[in-house]
Amino acid sequence: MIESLIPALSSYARQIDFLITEVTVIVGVWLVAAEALFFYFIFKYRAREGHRADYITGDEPRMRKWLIGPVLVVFVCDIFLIVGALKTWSHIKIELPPPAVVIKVIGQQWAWTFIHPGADGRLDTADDIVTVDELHVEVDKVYHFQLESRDVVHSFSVPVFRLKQDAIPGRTITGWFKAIGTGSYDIQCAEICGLGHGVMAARIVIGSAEQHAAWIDASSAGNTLTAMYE
Amino acid sequence: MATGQLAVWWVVASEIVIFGGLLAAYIEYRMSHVEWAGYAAHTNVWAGGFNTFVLLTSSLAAVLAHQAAESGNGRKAAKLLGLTIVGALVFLTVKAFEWTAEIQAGYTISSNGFWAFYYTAAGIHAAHVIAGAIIMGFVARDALAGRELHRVELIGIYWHFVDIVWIFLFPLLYIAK
Amino acid sequence: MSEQAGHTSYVKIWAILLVLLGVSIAGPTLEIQVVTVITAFGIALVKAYMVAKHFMHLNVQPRYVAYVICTCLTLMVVFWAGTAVDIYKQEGTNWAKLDVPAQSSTTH
Amino acid sequence: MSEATAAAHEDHHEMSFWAKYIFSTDHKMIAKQYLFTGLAMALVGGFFAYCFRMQLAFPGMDVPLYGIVSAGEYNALVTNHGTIMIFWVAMPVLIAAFGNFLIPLMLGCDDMVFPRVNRLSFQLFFLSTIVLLAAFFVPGGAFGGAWTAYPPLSAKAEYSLTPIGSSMWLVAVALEFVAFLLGGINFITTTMNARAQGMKAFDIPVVVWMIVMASIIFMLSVGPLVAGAIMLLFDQLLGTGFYDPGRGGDPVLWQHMFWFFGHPEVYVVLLPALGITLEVMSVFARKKPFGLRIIIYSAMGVGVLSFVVWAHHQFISGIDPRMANIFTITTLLISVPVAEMIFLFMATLYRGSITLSTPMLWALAFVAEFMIGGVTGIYLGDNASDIYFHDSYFVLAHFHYTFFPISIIAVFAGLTFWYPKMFGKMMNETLGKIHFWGTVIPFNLIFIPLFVLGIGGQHRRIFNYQHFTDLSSASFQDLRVFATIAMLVLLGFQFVFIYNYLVSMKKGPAAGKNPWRSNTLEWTTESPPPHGNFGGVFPTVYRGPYEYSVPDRESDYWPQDLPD
Repeated sequence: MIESLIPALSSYARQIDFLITEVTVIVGVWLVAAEALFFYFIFKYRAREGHRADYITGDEPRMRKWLIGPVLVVFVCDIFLIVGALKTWSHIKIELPPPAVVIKVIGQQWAWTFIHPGADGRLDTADDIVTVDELHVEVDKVYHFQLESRDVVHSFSVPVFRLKQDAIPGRTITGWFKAIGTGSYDIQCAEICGLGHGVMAARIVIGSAEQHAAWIDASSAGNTLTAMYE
Repeated sequence: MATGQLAVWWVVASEIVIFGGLLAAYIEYRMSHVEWAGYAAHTNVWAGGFNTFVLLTSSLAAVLAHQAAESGNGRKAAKLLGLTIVGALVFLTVKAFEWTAEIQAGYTISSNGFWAFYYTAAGIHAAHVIAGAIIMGFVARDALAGRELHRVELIGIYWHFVDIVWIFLFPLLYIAK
Repeated sequence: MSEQAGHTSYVKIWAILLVLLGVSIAGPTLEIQVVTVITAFGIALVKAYMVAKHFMHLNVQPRYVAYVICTCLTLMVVFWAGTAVDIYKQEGTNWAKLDVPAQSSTTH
Repeated sequence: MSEATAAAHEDHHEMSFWAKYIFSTDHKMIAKQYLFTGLAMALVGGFFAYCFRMQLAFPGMDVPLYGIVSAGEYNALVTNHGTIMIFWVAMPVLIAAFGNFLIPLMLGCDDMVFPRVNRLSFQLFFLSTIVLLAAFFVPGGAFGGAWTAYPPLSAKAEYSLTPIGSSMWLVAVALEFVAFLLGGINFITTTMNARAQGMKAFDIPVVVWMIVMASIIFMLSVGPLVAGAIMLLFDQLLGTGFYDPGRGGDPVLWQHMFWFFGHPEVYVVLLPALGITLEVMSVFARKKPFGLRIIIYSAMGVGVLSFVVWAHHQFISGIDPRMANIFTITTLLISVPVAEMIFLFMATLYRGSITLSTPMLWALAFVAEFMIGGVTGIYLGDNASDIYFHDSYFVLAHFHYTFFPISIIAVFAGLTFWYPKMFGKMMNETLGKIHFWGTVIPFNLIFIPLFVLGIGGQHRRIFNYQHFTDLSSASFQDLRVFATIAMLVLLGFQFVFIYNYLVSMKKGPAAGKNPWRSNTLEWTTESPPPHGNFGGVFPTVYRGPYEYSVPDRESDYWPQDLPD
């Protein structure tokens, strides 16, 4: 249901979409049933001349089951939902798979700085590639990102990955993703961060192995930004 | 239960969560910053201890005032409340000297986290002491004329609460090093 | 309300409180962590309990007053427990706090 | 307003203007003061919404009555729209106005137990209103860091760029809290100690139960935030570092303090809305609420649970992911008591005799719409799907589907239901129904498109989506325009209500004591009630408030104060 509006390009995006569909089915059934019954009651029991309402308080023995019955079903549904939620959440936010590449993502008013490992594939070396508002990743590789903020709370959100994590000043927060398709998409700041929050847009460029290697070569040659950030 | 009493207890309840939130935050910060123990070493335990003694004594005066009011002795209640007010003034005076000395020594509210909490928590508490003392003045005035004697107990409950808050602030801010 | 709590008994409570105060000040001078914690905070709890019981007459108020107060304290424990993992810990699952000095100069 | 209040005091000794309107300690007058301040603020909040919706639909346009909406102004507008609608509309109208008006009348006493505290409460509230609005006219403009005011953005002027505005916002909110603490203590003690003779716990009308429970929840949850607000104010003004990670502080602490209050706050406004709805439903279905006690116990359950779910607002804001799992469990479990209440509300209609008068339409609309708000909350309480939906327009649409029913639909139900009692006149039913449909239909047309935008990945609080390649697509822009037009329609229909409300005060037919044939005590006195409410003879209560359609009685209602 979501992919019709926005592609699902990370390994866990489909899981989240599936979970959302699951929730939709469960609560959808409840909502439709409840609203239907509600409107049925409204039209069925309209006031009629010379007819008076029944005196029903819910304490009658035959009514007892309706006091608690339905809500027990809700409870069962909750258990079902909780299990699904916790499994997916743990997969995305708690158990990180070992990384092939580690990048740094730094938010500040009002731009994103991305530090990619250079040709040597390691971070914090001379050939790191620093870009602003443009993140380059390679498809089918597990990336870890170390998220930091230089000033206020930002939020690193890649809708096509179904990925979102706030950047908290004073903390390094590690997350992961694995792209499963190529292309170039929006990165948004999802936490209000002041005057320029509305223009704190960045792009993520997911390239095939060749494209990505080519980009590394191109940008390793005399990367002014790198110099600026050292 | 008397309406006034009930209201005061609800006031106390709402105050508990205010100070509770502040102290919960302080304890968490304190536990995560070992270096704060060093800053705390600069507080004046004797001033703090003396103030604790003053507040405990003023509480005694307040509860005796309540007892006097129970037995309808407005004059005595007013006198004892006056004693409590004196306690409040002594407490504030000691605080004033204490803070002056600390600020002169360069420990201001913006020095670091510990001193920020030190001045904030003690400051909010001092504000309650001042408010309590003022209200107590009015209650004492009425009591002297034998009016509104039940209020002696109400202000007493509030005052004991202020006392209890300090009972916790004292070890948290002064003793723990 | 507190006829059973006579004049003398209040003074007695007060005396006990002062003794406890003395202990709570003396305790830490031993420079032993455990002793400090017990004397400082254990005694603070005892003192608070005594003031609440005997001076605020919590013991003769209707039950629900004590319940309300306990609810407030419980809520503060809940608040503390819910926040401690983030505030008091230096690192947790996939996150760590940066050391303060390194961070102190990070304004644009 | 003046005719109305003159009417409210017609059979009462003449008082000076000041004594009557400004320094009155009469709970009915204070209720009206809260009500009209709240409704005025609702217009302000609505105007803000109009400004930023126009900017979103037609970026950069010169908005009529406002002008160009700059990025900074946009942030200030959304921030204060949220703040106003929750703290200056929902709270004062649902709790303070209805609480002040109904509690003494429904309990059968002459006034609140602390009338002067009550007056002080309103005066503080009014002061806070002035401070909040004045912030728009100070250098730097009003605060624009969202109603959650996360530091460091809210703590340092160099980040927020609103040096004075952010402090004024904080002071206004703090004053407002104090006002409601004072009011709440009044509600609780009055209900505990000033009930009419013979009124036992379950003879208290549900709306009073709900308002009192709400006051208690508010009082117990707001503490840490009050402390936190003082700390934040010191960060702003005195240069402390409570929330500054560079100096040993921690921004996440504020988030916890805020949401420890912020989530219970949702139920603080929800419970009174449910109470009002149930009163109206039971009167116009001529039925006793189905499982009355269970409804009240469920409300208590909601109140208790609401204290252990707060961090579901922070799933992705840097809290430990393992805690997120715990809070997901508690959050989804809170759906049980809420669903229970909704079910029992529905069951109340079963075999009833329903009259679709304007108040009843509002009440039924509340239940129908709130269900949508409730189920969409599951997506967000579920931490995994919240990763995607957090801070998107899905969240925005979800909580508008809860807050609009609460603070608009339920409020209209209450206003139209108790209008005869407040002003002694009946409102025009035709205009009332026009206003109803003109409000409820556009409401859905505004927020269903926003659900779609949220699912499409659009984030909140962005003043112009043209900067985002994927979001600037024509189809998305059409949805934004559609929502904005629907909102213009909704705002337009509110003038029908204002006209009906004001004109009926003069021209409406006289209401009489009990136009709805209702049981509760407020309907046993004059409309509007005289000063002192019951003219000296206070009612005695013989039965519960909802004895409708009792078999083998010729009249289908049975007032609480009628001896057997």
